[in-house]
Amino acid sequence: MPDAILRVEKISKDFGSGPVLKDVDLEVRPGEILGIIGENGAGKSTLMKILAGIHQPTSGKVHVDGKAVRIADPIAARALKISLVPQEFNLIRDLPVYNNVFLGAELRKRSGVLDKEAMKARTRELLAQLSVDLDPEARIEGLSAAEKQMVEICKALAFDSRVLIMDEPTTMLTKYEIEILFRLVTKLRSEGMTILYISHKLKEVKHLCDRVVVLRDGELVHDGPTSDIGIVEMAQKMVGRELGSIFPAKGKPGDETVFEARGVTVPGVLEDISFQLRKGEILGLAGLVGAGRTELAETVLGLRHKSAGTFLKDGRELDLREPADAVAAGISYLSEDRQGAGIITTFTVTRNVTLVSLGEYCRSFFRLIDKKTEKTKVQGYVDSFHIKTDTLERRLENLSGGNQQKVSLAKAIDTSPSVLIVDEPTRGVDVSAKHEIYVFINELARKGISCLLISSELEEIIGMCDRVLVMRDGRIAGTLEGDRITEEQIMYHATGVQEEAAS
Amino acid sequence: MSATTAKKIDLEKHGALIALGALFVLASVIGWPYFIRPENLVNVMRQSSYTGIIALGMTFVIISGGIDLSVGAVAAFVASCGVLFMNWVLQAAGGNEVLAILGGVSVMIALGFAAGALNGLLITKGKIVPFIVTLGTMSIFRYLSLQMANAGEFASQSQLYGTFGMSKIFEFKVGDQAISLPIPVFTLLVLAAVLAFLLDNTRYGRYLCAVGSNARVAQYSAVRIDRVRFWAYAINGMCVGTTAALLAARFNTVSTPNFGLGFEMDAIAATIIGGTAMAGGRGSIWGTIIGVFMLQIIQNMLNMAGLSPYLQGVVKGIVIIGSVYIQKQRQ
Amino acid sequence: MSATTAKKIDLEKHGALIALGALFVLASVIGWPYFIRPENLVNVMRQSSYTGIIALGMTFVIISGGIDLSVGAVAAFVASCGVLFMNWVLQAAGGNEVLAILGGVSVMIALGFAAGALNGLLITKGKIVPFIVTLGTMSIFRYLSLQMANAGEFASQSQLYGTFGMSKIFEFKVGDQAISLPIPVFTLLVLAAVLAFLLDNTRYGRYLCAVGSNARVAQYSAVRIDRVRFWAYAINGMCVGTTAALLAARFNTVSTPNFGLGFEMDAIAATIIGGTAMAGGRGSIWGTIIGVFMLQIIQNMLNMAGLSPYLQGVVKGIVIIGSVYIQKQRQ
Amino acid sequence: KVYKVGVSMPSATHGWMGNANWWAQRAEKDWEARDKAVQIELKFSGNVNQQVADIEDLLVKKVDALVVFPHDTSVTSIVEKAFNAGVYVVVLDRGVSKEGIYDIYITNDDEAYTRKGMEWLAKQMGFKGNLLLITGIPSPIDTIRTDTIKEVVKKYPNIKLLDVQPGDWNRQKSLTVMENYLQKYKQIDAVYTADDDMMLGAMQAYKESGRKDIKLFLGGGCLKSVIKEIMDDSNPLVKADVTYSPSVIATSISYAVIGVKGEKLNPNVYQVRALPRRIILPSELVTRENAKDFYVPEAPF
Ligand SMILES: Nc1ncnc2c1ncn2[C@@H]1O[C@H](COP(=O)(O)OP(=O)(O)OP(=O)(O)O)[C@@H](O)[C@H]1O
Ligand SMILES: Nc1ncnc2c1ncn2[C@@H]1O[C@H](COP(=O)(O)OP(=O)(O)OP(=O)(O)O)[C@@H](O)[C@H]1O
Ligand SMILES: [Mg+2]
Ligand SMILES: [Mg+2]
Repeated sequence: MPDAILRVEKISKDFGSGPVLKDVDLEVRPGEILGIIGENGAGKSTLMKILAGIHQPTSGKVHVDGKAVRIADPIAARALKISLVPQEFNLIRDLPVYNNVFLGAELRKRSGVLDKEAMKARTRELLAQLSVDLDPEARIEGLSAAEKQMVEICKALAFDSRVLIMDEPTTMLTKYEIEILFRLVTKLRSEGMTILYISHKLKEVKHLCDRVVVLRDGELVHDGPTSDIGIVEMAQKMVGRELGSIFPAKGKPGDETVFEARGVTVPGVLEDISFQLRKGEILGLAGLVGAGRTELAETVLGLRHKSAGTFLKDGRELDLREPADAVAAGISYLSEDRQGAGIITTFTVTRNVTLVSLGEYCRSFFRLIDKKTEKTKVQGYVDSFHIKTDTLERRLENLSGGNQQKVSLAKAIDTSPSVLIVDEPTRGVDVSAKHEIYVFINELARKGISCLLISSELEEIIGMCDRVLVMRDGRIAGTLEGDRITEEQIMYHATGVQEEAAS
Repeated sequence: MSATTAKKIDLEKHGALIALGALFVLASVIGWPYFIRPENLVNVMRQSSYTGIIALGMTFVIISGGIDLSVGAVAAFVASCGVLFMNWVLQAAGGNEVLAILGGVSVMIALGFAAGALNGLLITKGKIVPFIVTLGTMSIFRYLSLQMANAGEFASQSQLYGTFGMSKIFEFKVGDQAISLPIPVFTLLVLAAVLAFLLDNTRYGRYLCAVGSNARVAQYSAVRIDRVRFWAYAINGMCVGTTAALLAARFNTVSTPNFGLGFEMDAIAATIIGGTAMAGGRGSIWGTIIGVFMLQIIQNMLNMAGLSPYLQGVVKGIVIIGSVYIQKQRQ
Repeated sequence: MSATTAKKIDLEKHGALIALGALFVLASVIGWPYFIRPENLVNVMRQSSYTGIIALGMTFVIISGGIDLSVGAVAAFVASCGVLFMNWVLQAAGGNEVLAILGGVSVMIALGFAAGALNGLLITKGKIVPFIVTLGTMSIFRYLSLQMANAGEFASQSQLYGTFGMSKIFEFKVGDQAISLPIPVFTLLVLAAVLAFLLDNTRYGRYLCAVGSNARVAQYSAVRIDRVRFWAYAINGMCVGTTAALLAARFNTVSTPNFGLGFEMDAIAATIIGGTAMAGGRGSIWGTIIGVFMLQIIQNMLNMAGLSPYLQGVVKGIVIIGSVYIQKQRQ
Repeated sequence: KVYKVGVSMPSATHGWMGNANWWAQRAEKDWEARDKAVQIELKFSGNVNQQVADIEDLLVKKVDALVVFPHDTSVTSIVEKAFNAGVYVVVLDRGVSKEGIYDIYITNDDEAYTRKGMEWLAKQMGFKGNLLLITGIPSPIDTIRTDTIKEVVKKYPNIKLLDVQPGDWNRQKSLTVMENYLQKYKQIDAVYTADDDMMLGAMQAYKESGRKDIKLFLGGGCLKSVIKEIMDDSNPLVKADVTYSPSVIATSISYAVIGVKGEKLNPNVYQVRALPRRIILPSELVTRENAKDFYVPEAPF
């Protein structure tokens, strides 16, 4: 067995509110793919950030190639050839894609001047490796969340690194893109790169990784080859208890139509979208990255202006010009872009959860915020979703990614909507929390709330939805119901292979 | 309320309070023995209160992610109009001074609101950056006042108005001295309490921080961001109107070329020293009050120390940087 | 380079250029027949160039997410020191004017750099917000100069320096009139080309945008953000030194109370009008040049139209807002 | 022939300059009404750079005469350029730093302005007591005035100059400074401020303090409200003022008009040249006796 390329010795980390990592020992061997799993808030990202020089450990050492090193900042990590695909987007909105990809590692001509053409060409190459059709000169602002994720991956690959850390790279991606990514990762391994891979999608971990370690409450509780451990066992090790079936039984939606889209068109984005959402129904919306699902949701919210078509709620036409109108009509939306459009990272848990529904807490004569009710309600979410935070007054930037996601979901639900649109609701949450969220959505549906579930995880779509719309290139390519909701059917519609076969 | 508010300050503004405390001690030493005399402290507070009231509104504007350079010019404009109106009422109502003053002050606050609303509309509907809009309206309002007065002054014909500007309330004794709270200081503190309450306990306050922190998230969260921004400028306008009314009463006259001159910089500086982030999203009214007092204490201390004017300027710069440095270290 | 740069402007600054064009047409009409006379246009350019050069540096500072209020005061300070040094060299070197001028100008640029570096250090190492730091140094440098001159002025003893300040290069003919490029305009354009190149084609330029847009992300991407910020202020300081040298030559004297007064606002306004985002991260040197010219054209046009002075102020405010509005609409 | 006269002066940021701006406008109106051959164009500037630009713009418009009330001597080179180009140049007040580049130089007498004031004040104080001084914005003319006051005070060993602080020619700033003085000094006999604007601020602070020790306030520059008080003897604290005439700008404009047309000041009097080269306007002490000669009710201040 070759020597460890990277060794972590008794690393502890405390942010001042209790330990996050406790004496973690870990060896990483050259040329392996190491899976790292654990509950939300277990300390995975924190450990990776220590390796990337973003955080400093409270105690403990890191060895690279057998030598103790101090990774004081990202510059030091870069010198050690460690690169990180972070969990949250680290992109500069004001710079084009290729500059982001090469930020901090610009290619220069001999004169010292930036070699823009070379950077663009290389970016194009990297994007092509990931089969992403993106202009290197595009601005970050206009990209969908999945595209941003791809840019992040390119950024980590752009400079010559030996250790690549990927913190939940696939939460935004559909099966199709994930496969491409896996092919790339395997290829990199064969070229001698070492990869640390964090994910809550245990199947992926099982499929991709050579070895897996489990973190629980900041402690390393398992370390062994993937071949020796099953998915159920992994989940058990993560949460420390047995897990039942992850998806609850589907309910029976009513017949009456609650929400309806008729011929909605947004030039260049959506074309002639029509569908009906029934009472208590969970309607899935599937499709590849860039199919226009998020755009559809944003159009419902009034964030995009349609050139034709109407939305109807309970048979009445809606005039939706801004999100406030949608909320007033009982429609609530959970954004896929957590930090870009979902939560305010500098706000506390409480303030985030009640941001949309604040009016509900201002029922007194003077319209003051009823902070007590607010607190009780938010505490309720924290308990039922197991949001890991020591106090409700913690700023969201100090919460782990999965816990931020739970807050974001709580925020969408807190308006007590009659139509709930959730875009990648379980993005980055661990298996047990996923289960809770599924149960919760299912209960909402049973209570008569209609839900539009946008997800890139086919399993989720299949396990949860009563009916599925599949989108492709801004159009609805097909509707699936009952037994026809299968992976194959969805993929056929999403990629258009079946259509071509039929015609 | 005051108990929880006090706690809030303790928690959030620890650094600012410590800096203020340090400055106070420094001032007591340097300005010995004059600085810590009760009347002097009352003076410092009164001196702070005119720009202080504007700084309160400016805090709202800056939290919303904007800036308002027009405050001084707007003050001059609304004070001019207000005094003219007051004189007109005085004539029309046959010398009823109370009516005239009420009318004049209302006009000033209403016009302040209108000027703020104009800024707000240009920024939200016109989608022009706040710096440019308020730079433009600064020029417009200043020269409108100059035009109206032919660069001269408008004197109020109400004697009572001048008396009101000097009056004090809440007399109490410190040792054998009678100390009382001047009206502007009282107004400053009441307005601060109201705005701090607005910021902490109402929907609008939350939305303001949300818009300043991340306008996109706020928009997705069904916050009508344009409306929130608009009101920040409108509220600031009302604060400017209030200051205009108090300052015009103090002199019982409005000298258009220099009324409110430079207020914008003083108000912005106080706000930033008080810990409000220039980029928006975060800030506190009580912090601003501390900032206002700090700036005035620095000035007062240097005056009391009797330094040469040039040296005063140099020391002032150093103390401003130093106070904020202390504040930073403690946070 | 110029071809690609020109393309850049076309693409990015379309709106700004259209606004400039519209303003130019308006000025030609309103200021008829004086405005479009070649000498007047040369005047406009020269008038723009002093604050223009500072605006270039300010663009870097603002892109980095900062602000510099001290530019005017620093200009006064370095010009004072520079002229004093020049006079000293003139005496020591027995009247060698060229040597004296070279020495004086070098001192000004070096001191400008030092003052900028001081700001940069206080901001990056002291972790104090730029607004406060430069508000402080503004006071410090202004009063230092006043102290040095006892609020008076320093006259240069070199006649040649004054001649240099007014001299022109590149004479060419327009019709039967000889038109030439004044030195400050030449300097402005050369500096703009250099800084635009730096911004667009070097690592530093990219880092500057990255730091201004999102400092945390930049830091995680292994950018030394403190160093990047520091250099923005240092470069701005050198621009201030350059302006100081040109302006002191123009007047051949430095009047400490007035030299550079209000430059900060002019430079910031030009930068923002030119499309640089107040919050940082985005901006362009050529946009700033357009902003500088726009402001000066507005002023010149109103002068040429011969409006009453007060009305000029009102119209100026309206035109500033209007120009930026046009620019916005086209984007 | 139409004579174009360009006028460049600072814009008003305090009362005295407000009056000066008003006088300039009045001269414009009067001359244009009186003489169709005269066209006057006023430019008010906020700083010296703007002023230089204004003068350049006036030169582009080919003015025949130029009246410059400088922010400071930085305008010297542009004034020289105008003079060399044959423009009839009148320079005021703070002046230019080079001789012979103007046709006329008119100024108020800064030294006499404070010397007269201080001598009067000293006499009123009975050559003894505590004196406080509030000066303007630090600048050369302010330095001359302050130095003159100090020089006069030195002659009277029993007058004690307690403190000197700048009030920036601003009423509110001066009020603040006076409030601080009142805290610091328990016995004050007289307060001398560099202009009337600041005196009004200082007096306001004194009134509010309720103290009774100060016997005299002296400002300068003759704001109309102050002159009125002197005239009516309605304020025991204000008994005199010193002229520092804001109408100097109007006088200058008139000289420029007369000069550029090549006329004589008074055709009946023998004059060597058309007009004198240097004119220094005397500063006069204004008391109850002569106050009505200096009262201009139409003036803005
Ligand atoms: N900057 C910080 N300040 C305070 N606490 C922090 C900070 N960053 C992380 N934490 C806390 O550390 C714990 C571990 O967070 P971490 O991000 O490492 O979790 P994670 O395992 O990556 O979870 P997830 O699966 O949700 O991404 C969390 O409880 C979080 O609240
Ligand atoms: N503001 C915008 N300007 C320009 N193009 C945009 C903008 N927003 C999105 N797009 C483009 O529209 C396409 C559809 O994006 P959308 O986010 O709807 O995809 P999606 O189906 O939700 O997929 P996923 O959520 O998996 O990324 C993407 O190619 C994206 O680049
Ligand atoms: Mg994580
Ligand atoms: Mg999507």
